[in-house]
Amino acid sequence: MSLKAPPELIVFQQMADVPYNWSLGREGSLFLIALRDEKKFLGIKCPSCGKVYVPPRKVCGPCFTANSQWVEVGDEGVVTAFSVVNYRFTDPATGLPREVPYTFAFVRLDGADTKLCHKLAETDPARLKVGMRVKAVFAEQRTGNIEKDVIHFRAVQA
Amino acid sequence: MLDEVAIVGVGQTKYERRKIGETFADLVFEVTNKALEDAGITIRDIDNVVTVSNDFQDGRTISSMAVMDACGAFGKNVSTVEGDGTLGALYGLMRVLSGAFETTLVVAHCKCSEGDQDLIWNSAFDPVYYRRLGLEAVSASALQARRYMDKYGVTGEQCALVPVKNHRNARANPWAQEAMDLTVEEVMRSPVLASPLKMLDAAPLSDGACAVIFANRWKAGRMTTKPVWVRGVGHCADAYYLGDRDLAGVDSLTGAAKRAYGLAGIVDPRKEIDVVEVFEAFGYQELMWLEGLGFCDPGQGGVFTAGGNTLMDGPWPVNPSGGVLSAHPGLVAGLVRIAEACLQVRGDAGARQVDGVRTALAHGTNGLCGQGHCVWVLGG
Amino acid sequence: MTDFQSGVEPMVYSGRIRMPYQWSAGETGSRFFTQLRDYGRIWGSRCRVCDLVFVPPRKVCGRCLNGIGEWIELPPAGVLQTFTVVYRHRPAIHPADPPFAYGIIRLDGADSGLIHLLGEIEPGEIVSGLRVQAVLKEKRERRGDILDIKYFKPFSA
Amino acid sequence: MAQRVAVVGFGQTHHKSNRGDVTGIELINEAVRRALEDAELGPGDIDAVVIGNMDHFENINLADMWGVEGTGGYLKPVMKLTTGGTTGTTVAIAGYYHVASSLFDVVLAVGWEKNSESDTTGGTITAFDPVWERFSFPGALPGLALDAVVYMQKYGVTEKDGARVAVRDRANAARNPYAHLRDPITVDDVLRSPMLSYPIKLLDICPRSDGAAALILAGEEKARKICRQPAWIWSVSVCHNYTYTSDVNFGYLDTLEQACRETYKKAGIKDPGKEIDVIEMYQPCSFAGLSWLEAMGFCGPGEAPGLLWDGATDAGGDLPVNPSGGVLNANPIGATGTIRVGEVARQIQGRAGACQVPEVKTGLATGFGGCYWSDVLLLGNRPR
Repeated sequence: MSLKAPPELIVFQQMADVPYNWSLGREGSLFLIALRDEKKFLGIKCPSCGKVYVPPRKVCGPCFTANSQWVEVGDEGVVTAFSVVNYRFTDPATGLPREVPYTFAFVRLDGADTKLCHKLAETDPARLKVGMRVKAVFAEQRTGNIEKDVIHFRAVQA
Repeated sequence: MLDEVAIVGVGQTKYERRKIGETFADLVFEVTNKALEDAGITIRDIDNVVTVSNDFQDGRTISSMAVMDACGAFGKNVSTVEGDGTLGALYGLMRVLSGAFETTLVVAHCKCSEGDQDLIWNSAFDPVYYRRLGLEAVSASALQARRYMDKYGVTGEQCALVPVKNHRNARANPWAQEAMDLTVEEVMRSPVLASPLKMLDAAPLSDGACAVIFANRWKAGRMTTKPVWVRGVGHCADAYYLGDRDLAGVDSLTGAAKRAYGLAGIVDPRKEIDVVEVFEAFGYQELMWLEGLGFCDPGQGGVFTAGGNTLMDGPWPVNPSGGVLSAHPGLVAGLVRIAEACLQVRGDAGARQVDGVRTALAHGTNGLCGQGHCVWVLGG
Repeated sequence: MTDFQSGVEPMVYSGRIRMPYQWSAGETGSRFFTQLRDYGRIWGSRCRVCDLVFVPPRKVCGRCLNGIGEWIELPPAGVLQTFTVVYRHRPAIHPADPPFAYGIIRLDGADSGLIHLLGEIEPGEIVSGLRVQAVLKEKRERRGDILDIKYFKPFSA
Repeated sequence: MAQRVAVVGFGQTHHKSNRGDVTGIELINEAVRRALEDAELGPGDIDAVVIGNMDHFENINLADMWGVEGTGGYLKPVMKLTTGGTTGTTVAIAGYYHVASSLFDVVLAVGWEKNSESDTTGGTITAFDPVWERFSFPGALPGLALDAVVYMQKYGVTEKDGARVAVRDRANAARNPYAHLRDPITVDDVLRSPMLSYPIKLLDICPRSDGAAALILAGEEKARKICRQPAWIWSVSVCHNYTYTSDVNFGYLDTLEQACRETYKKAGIKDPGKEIDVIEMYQPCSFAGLSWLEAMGFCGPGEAPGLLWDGATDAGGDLPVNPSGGVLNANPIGATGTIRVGEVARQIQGRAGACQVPEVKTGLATGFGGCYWSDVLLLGNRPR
């Protein structure tokens, strides 16, 4: 033993950055094509229990049945839960802090049984409530991307 | 392990370079249904599920979350192994052996085309000491290949016999990705990736999924007339740092094989095993793994292979499916070896069937340069 | 199954996982790296139970799980155990343009090999068993990481 | 042939916000060596190793292979499992099946995490769907907040009720030398702490910790030789139903209810409130300590605050919850579930030191994570 305690701790820093190309599958693709080309939301229905999934997926988990029928759902719906996000954190898609505040919400579109995750235009908690009706605000230029083709959902005046 | 747990169904996708039309969940749903159909049962007959996936390959922490509905796990006991598919299968087997479950579905998925393999494999190197050197799986395997060839005098031509044989075998396998006729000269002339490894020494990148269903004796008897019994299984890990190991050695494979053979009551694998499916991501690995499995002495893998012993019509056909060199869907590849060994024992391997298979061996590896291994012995 | 959606153009979402990480080298690793950076010395550690000298050094022996208290300074020279010349071009991770070489070097007195780059040698001249020595970066360029060693080159007395 | 399984050893690190003095491998090794010392075993006595963590918290691929240096898995069978927040209980359960299958007799199960090495919220977000959820999903906090809000509105539960849970757990943590947070707090301290996501305030939520924990599990014959009082595993269940966060039924953790129901049934438990003596639950925020007790069947809907204020869940009460101080006071994510199992085992063995509660014959450990998934293990002082 001929060394003293180290004068410092060495810490290695790295920005890990791994690109991915995630396939959307036939269901996800068809949904996004309809959103991009026709500003329409599609749901996919389980032939067994009748549940309408938005966003779409191939399998109804509880039934273990392939969803097989497309239905058009509304571009309006109900906020089932929300949270105004004020705290800072790293967005793992960019490695940078995500811009806050923003409102994260689960929206059940009219005619759907499951909820879509998206953002709300309003960030004042006093003007938000569970059960409020909201409508999608579409981007002018759409590319088949749920984040960007729908800018956010905004409140519908009763 | 005599007639305790059997494989009663298997399912595979076609392995392809880019399955862009399908999500992970779609692939899992496909093979789950195929395996259920193969076993002649429905999802209601399955009482628990083990999924296999890798968070780096999927670009997703908790990569199994994406497939919970597609593997039929809703309402069932389910868990996830991150490692080669042979290890997921082992956990599925344990759950049946414990008496807690009767029928386990094991399903593995991976789409090597969706991520960047070099970045993903670089992340397996220690971030403190070695990651900055930029090592990845090809360079690391090249260090192993060089050491193996130098230590024992194995030649590049002997290693090249493996891709020649396996791509030729793949012509009889409808699921394989790269079936072709090659010559040793073509392998030797292919571009060098990292010496001594050349393009045609290496496995392609594949997307795919595989499912295997295990059942206890009672259930197996009711499900199928052709149960394939698990006779023995063993797994083992070597030291992590590549510099701590003699990379030409196969200590952990010897350990895994010893355990599997012990459980299966196998004294001499050369006399008792009829067909072998190994996880060879590079040609040289098949030679090394045959040494570790006891089919030849250390350093003799090249001579053994050059002697025609591992050809389809040889005494110990190795990788009649075409092996991992013909389709490499990442950590699915080990589970594919089990599925293929199972089909061989059943006599259901179609054009790639080896005559008179009573006992088959399946092998998977985990980590870099065969740090970990898992060995299965299956019998009719 | 119905083909009610055949002919759909399959879409792919191109994204990334981009996250900052910070890994501490811990006290043992920090000793190794500060000694390398400040004095250009390479230290290993010896497990007295297994009688093995490890480089990089360990706080605990991975074989017997006993703590390792003994540090051993190793000469910056040893024998090349194996090597590869890399011809693939992956600038996102590789530290040099191809062709460049990696080797595993067993430093004199060590029982484990150190992975590093090889330099000052033509690819065709590299052979296993070659005696090599470490070439360090200039002191002012050393930052306390493994690349403070530039590479290993053929030994010259 | 199947065999009964017991926990015969447990070791954990002193959990802290940053263990920069060690690498992940060295951190794992601290817990492993403590578990071996606890069971008075050497590395040669271990037949197999099970390990788990969450990959994108440390960005180490194949951490089982890397971790061989710390676990003592050299030339041993090693397997990695990962299921997100439930990883710690998943490895314990996998260790259980390793032994129960009779393929192995003595198994080491290790959970670990170095949360100081990344942004925990960013890492958590990578667990969710990259296309449909990741761009808007803001981490674990809002989901827990939604869960709490629905429950509070339904039963008139208040922020003060949540605060009382946090105060109880901190008082317990003060007696646990391994806990990350140990300074006692008051209800007022909790109520005055910064609001993060209504109703969750800083002192209502778990910290992010560096830590590791290791269990040693053994088959019946070995267990009796290794220790005088093994902690027998009676039954285990998991429920991982959901694929997307939007599938979750916020306000009621139905996966926990299902997993508990199965666990009790397998072990022949009819009245969990009377038959279970201690609970260590994966309680990521104070409010979960109320509604989840109801999901576990310890009281009726809306009755948990009553139990709490009566002192029943305090260390000296009839139904002590989190005598170790729980997750609110140490949360090295991949290890968190493993610690729950280890703490219950210690209680059953009567070796929980200052955290010991009287007369523990049975105890329940839970895991939480993934997409509102639940794991449950029931342990007892006799084989069953």
